[in-house]
Amino acid sequence: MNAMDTPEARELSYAEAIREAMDIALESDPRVVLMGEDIGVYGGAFQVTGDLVHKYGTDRVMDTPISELGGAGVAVGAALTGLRPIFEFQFSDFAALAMEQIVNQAAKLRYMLGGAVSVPLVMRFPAGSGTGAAAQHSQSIEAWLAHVPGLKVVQPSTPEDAKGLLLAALEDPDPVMIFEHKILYKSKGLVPAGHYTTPIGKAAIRRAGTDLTIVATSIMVHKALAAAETLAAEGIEAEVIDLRTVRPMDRETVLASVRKTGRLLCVYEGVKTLGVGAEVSAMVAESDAFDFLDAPIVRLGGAECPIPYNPDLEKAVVPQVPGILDAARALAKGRI
Amino acid sequence: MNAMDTPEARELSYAEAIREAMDIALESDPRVVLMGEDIGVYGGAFQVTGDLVHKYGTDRVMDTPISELGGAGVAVGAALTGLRPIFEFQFSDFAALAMEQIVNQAAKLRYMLGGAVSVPLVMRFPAGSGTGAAAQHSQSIEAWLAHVPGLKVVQPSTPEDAKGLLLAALEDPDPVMIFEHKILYKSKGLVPAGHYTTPIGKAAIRRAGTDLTIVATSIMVHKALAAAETLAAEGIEAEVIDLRTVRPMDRETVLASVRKTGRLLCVYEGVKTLGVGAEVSAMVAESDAFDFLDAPIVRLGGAECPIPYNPDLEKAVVPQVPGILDAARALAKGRI
Amino acid sequence: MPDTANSDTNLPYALRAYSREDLVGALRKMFLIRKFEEGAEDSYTRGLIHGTMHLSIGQEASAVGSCMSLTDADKITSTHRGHGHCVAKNADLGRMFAEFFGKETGYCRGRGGSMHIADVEKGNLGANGIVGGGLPIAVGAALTAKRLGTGAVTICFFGDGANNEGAFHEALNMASVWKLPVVFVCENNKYGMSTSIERSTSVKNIADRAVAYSMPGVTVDGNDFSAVTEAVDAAVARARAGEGPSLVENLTYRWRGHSKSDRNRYRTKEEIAEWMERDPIRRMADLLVSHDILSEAEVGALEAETEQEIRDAIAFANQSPAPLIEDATRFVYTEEMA
Amino acid sequence: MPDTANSDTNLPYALRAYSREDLVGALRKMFLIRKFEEGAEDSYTRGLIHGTMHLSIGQEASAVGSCMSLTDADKITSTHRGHGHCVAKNADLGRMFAEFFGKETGYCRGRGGSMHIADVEKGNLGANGIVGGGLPIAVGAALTAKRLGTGAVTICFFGDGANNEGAFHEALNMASVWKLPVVFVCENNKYGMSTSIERSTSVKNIADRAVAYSMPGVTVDGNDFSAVTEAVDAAVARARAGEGPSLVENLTYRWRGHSKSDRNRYRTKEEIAEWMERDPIRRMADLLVSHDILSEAEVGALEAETEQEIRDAIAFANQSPAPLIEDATRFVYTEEMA
Ligand SMILES: Cc1ncc(C[n+]2csc(CCOP(=O)(O)OP(=O)(O)O)c2C)c(N)n1
Ligand SMILES: Cc1ncc(C[n+]2csc(CCOP(=O)(O)OP(=O)(O)O)c2C)c(N)n1
Ligand SMILES: [Mg+2]
Ligand SMILES: [Mg+2]
Repeated sequence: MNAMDTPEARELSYAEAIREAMDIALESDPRVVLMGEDIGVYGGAFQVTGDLVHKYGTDRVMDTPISELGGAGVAVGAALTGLRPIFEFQFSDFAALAMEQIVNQAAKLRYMLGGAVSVPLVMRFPAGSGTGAAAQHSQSIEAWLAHVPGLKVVQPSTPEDAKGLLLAALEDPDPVMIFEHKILYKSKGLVPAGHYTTPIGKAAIRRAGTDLTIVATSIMVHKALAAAETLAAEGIEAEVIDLRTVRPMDRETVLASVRKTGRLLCVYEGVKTLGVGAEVSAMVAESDAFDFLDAPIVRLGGAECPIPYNPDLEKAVVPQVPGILDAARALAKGRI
Repeated sequence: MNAMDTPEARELSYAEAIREAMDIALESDPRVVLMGEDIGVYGGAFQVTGDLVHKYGTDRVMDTPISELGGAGVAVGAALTGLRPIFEFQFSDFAALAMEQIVNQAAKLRYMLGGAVSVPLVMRFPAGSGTGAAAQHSQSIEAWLAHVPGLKVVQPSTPEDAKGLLLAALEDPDPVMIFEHKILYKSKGLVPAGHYTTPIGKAAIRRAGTDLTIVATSIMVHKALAAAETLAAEGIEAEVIDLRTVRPMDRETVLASVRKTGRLLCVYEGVKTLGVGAEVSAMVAESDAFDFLDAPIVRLGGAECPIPYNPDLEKAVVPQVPGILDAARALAKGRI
Repeated sequence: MPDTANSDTNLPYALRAYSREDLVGALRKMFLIRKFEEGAEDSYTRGLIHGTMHLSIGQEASAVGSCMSLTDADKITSTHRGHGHCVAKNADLGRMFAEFFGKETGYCRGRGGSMHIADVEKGNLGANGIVGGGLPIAVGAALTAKRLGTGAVTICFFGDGANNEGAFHEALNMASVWKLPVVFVCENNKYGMSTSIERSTSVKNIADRAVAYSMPGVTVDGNDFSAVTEAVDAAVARARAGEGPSLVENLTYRWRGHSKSDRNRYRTKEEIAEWMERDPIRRMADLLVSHDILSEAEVGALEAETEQEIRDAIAFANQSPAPLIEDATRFVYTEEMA
Repeated sequence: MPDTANSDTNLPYALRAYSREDLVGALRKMFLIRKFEEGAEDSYTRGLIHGTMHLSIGQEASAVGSCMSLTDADKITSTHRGHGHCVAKNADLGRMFAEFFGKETGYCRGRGGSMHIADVEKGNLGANGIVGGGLPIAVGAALTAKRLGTGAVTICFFGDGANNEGAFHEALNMASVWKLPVVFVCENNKYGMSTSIERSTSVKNIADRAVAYSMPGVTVDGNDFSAVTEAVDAAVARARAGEGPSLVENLTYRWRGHSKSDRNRYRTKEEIAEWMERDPIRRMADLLVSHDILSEAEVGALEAETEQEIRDAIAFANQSPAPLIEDATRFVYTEEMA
């Protein structure tokens, strides 16, 4: 669905779009409950749940104690028995406390029980750096969860997708992990009113191009698009793909683009080593698109260090537009 | 160090080699303590600590309560203040309970404190499938930790390396995570007596070859070597590299081999998507060795599912020799 | 369901609360658990079972007694030592053996094995390979019951070792704060693997920790069927009445090693022998015989009958087909991924 | 270190246990904490500080009182609300501000910021961005002390919210089982972010949970310097004597919001005003004045002196150099990776 075509689309922030999705879900499905730390009267650490508690009460919008493992496990048990919990981690970093319930339980229960159950659980992870909150509040750990069969992992980059992917996640019978970028919460975009879904497992081509393919995730989509504008002025036409779903990955969209451009740049904020771009690269390198590659596959990922507090260092350790430009220019060299 | 050259080398099992390393460490360094569940009188779930508690007592070989998060945190605090803990997880799967202490604390403390501390912590993770213990006791999650700057991650495949890497880890001022394959515990090999170290960060070429490079980890090294024998009989000479360290990866050894053979097959037991082979592939695809590649980079990893209980299914979901043979033959086609 | 079959207050609780049929059914289940596990042990020795397993022989009164007042609508979460819970919650023995044998007819289609056996239809949400893993899940099931007003109660089984996991603390706290219909049943068999309570746990009885969650906590002789039933029934009634969670601790003992690889270095033969004297099945049989509910001969017949059931179940499992290798990656997702 | 400066048992504990110099030093530190945080707040408003921070204004007696009997060899683990602990443990204020300003001269060379500030030389193992993160680390530090026989004690600060983390449970259990020299000091300021104790915690007082770990647990007025000192000193002495861990709960209140983004929707102005009446600094000053240890004028002079110290510290931080961008990935490993 393209927001531009939809008459009833309004400009909303990414956070508002997520809230609207939760509002629709709470309104239309009595099984939906929100769970998380300070999501009630506080409105959530990033004000994503906002005033929903006033509309739906504390039975539907539940503040949990500071108990990530237990809270996640309660959500698993609730999902297993008939509720549709949307569980908010205050920061995605705290998922480290709940990996056992996410990975050993939610992801595997259906398989371990031979299909006897499903776990319709949605988890939301405010992720990423840029807030000055340093190493334990700024990570991008989507690659951990994308490594785990049984989970689906999405990373919306726009308000429209943030809403549509959340509504799709709620319709999905299996656990869906949504990594939201904190810096995007205030970004605005057109968002269709009412209920719609953005398909899980489909990438979006945000900009068509012929000279190189940039596969980006989350906030990096915007940086890649900014770089693509500059590149276009230099005569380099970059195709920018917003991966949107990390697991299951939309191989075909990526491969078709690489077959066309012959050059691939992966841009992601997570640590470069074993980050999402490693999979994108390896997936392409083992595919038939390999034969179309005219140059090495370049990855721009987070530096091999924790996120530092100092704002200049903090910027320096994740990809920025100038770095994308340099990489794209080097990659396109020879092509144009 | 090559075990063959060492007069005092004896045949030991992988588990015995690890125990010998811990024995040497306990004997020579009063700061060394072993911590873990049932590592004392029980001897460890896989009998790796064995009788060490009888030699060193319960103050040095400490049974912890079943508290992985807390236990790991105690080890972090102890390492920070002067002890040299070797912490055993009973199964690597239970690391999911301790990710917060491993990743948010141990890995980041030195950086977050601007170099004011180091965390000389060794953790041991019995990993992998093949024991009929199903989805929650059979995972290979080394990729999660290899994604984390601040950690070092090794996967010994031989008794000699199991001992040498553990002794190297103990000399390392930073946290070193050792993934041991459960099925290897009983495998035998020559092990030098006394103290020696196997360098962290260095891969080993286990078999020289010219037609393709197989980069394998842990138990897959042995499967790759078995396949290489068969391939040799067919006239295909595979170079088999035992990666040994996943972080920091020995780029040069891998790249040199790929420059020579032009073909790369990555074999690892962890789930294929975002497993260790994704990084090996991406690292090669972005290097100058790319230009030497004559074929797509092939990955054989674990299937996209939890490890099943049924033994035939269990075997079917991780790479086996016939699969390696098929992949290698297809890859080498055209080369010979 | 407890009824007041007999109101003579000098009788043990179970005899007052349950009908003859219920009581005989309970003894029968205890025999089934024992025979099931002996059958599993034997099958393991013959190489029919892969992997490991954790036997609960000696703990049968805890499993059966705890589930007495539950219906199929009520839930349980079980543990790695969960065969007894599964039988207590009315599982089909053939499907249980089939699971152990890795067959497609097993409860988990051969994907789960002993450590993941579940019977969702009967309210058993599953054993768990992660110590403490079921604790928050049980709280979640109780949350569902409360939100949807189903009236169901959840019993959460866990071991003494599990009580030192953070999940225990977080789960009990939330259950208490939200007043959820869940009963935490600790099967305290004195050891978590090789580690005794004394060496691992800062309280003498696990129920001593209930005060930290402002819930009732009671420790009972877990080999005494009636005592277990009395304590758990009260807790279930309390949960059903909307009064919140409770903690019941059943003191018991496992006769066998922790798992198939236990070399038994951490306890004495004398201790084991002493506990075998307190055999919960013998005690239950004696209770029924001494109150003229069954004769010794009838007990013997019941036992023989359960042995036959086990043989039939094993035969079913043996004859069942294995899963197809092509299906190894089925059931990861509900709608198979593209 | 407590000495017996005065043995009149009618006097409050602190006046009996500590010398004039110690007491004035304590008041001085309390002023420093207050002024430090006001300075930080002001610097934040001026855009000199990046990110967020958690102010402990109103909690000064807890930080300073708890650390009274520690030496630099003793350790503390601190929290996200840790500036007070850091000052109490004798940190350099210039280096603290420098850290907040992201400077190379900061305690963490600008890599950590407010949430990771540490002063290892002085025994402060660091604030922690993970609620409950420091609990097991403190137990580890105490294990080192016991194994190496250093005689050091560790104080583990944590909040009321943190007590619902599994880490709390696991840490207290291990500390108790192993009888380690650690004192768990809960700074109960009634809320974890917006969530009150009543809504999150199944006991009234956190100290009520000590019984689950068989350790002494005591709740004191955390705004009463002497009461804090009396409770914590006893716990430290117990730890030092090898008698094991204790839990002390200081009831206190944060005047400011949870962090810079708090809109204060979960508590009333009246509640805040009421607690401001119980200002721990004013109470400490009154204690010293009423016992002729300081005059009001001297208190005023002390306060003014600390203001100047803060100005100097801010100036130092301002003038300090920022880290080099090229060094962004330094300090990940001890020996830099190839
Ligand atoms: C998180 C976790 N840690 C450790 C284990 C290994 N393990 C399996 S059972 C067990 C002992 C459990 O003790 P308890 O809870 O008392 O149950 P019991 O075996 O006595 O029935 C251990 C340590 C595990 N499965 N999961
Ligand atoms: C594991 C974890 N969960 C959640 C948070 C977010 N958070 C930071 S402070 C805080 C409240 C902590 O409450 P308490 O322990 O009472 O300390 P206080 O802030 O009141 O001093 C929360 C929820 C966090 N930093 N870490
Ligand atoms: Mg036990
Ligand atoms: Mg608080």
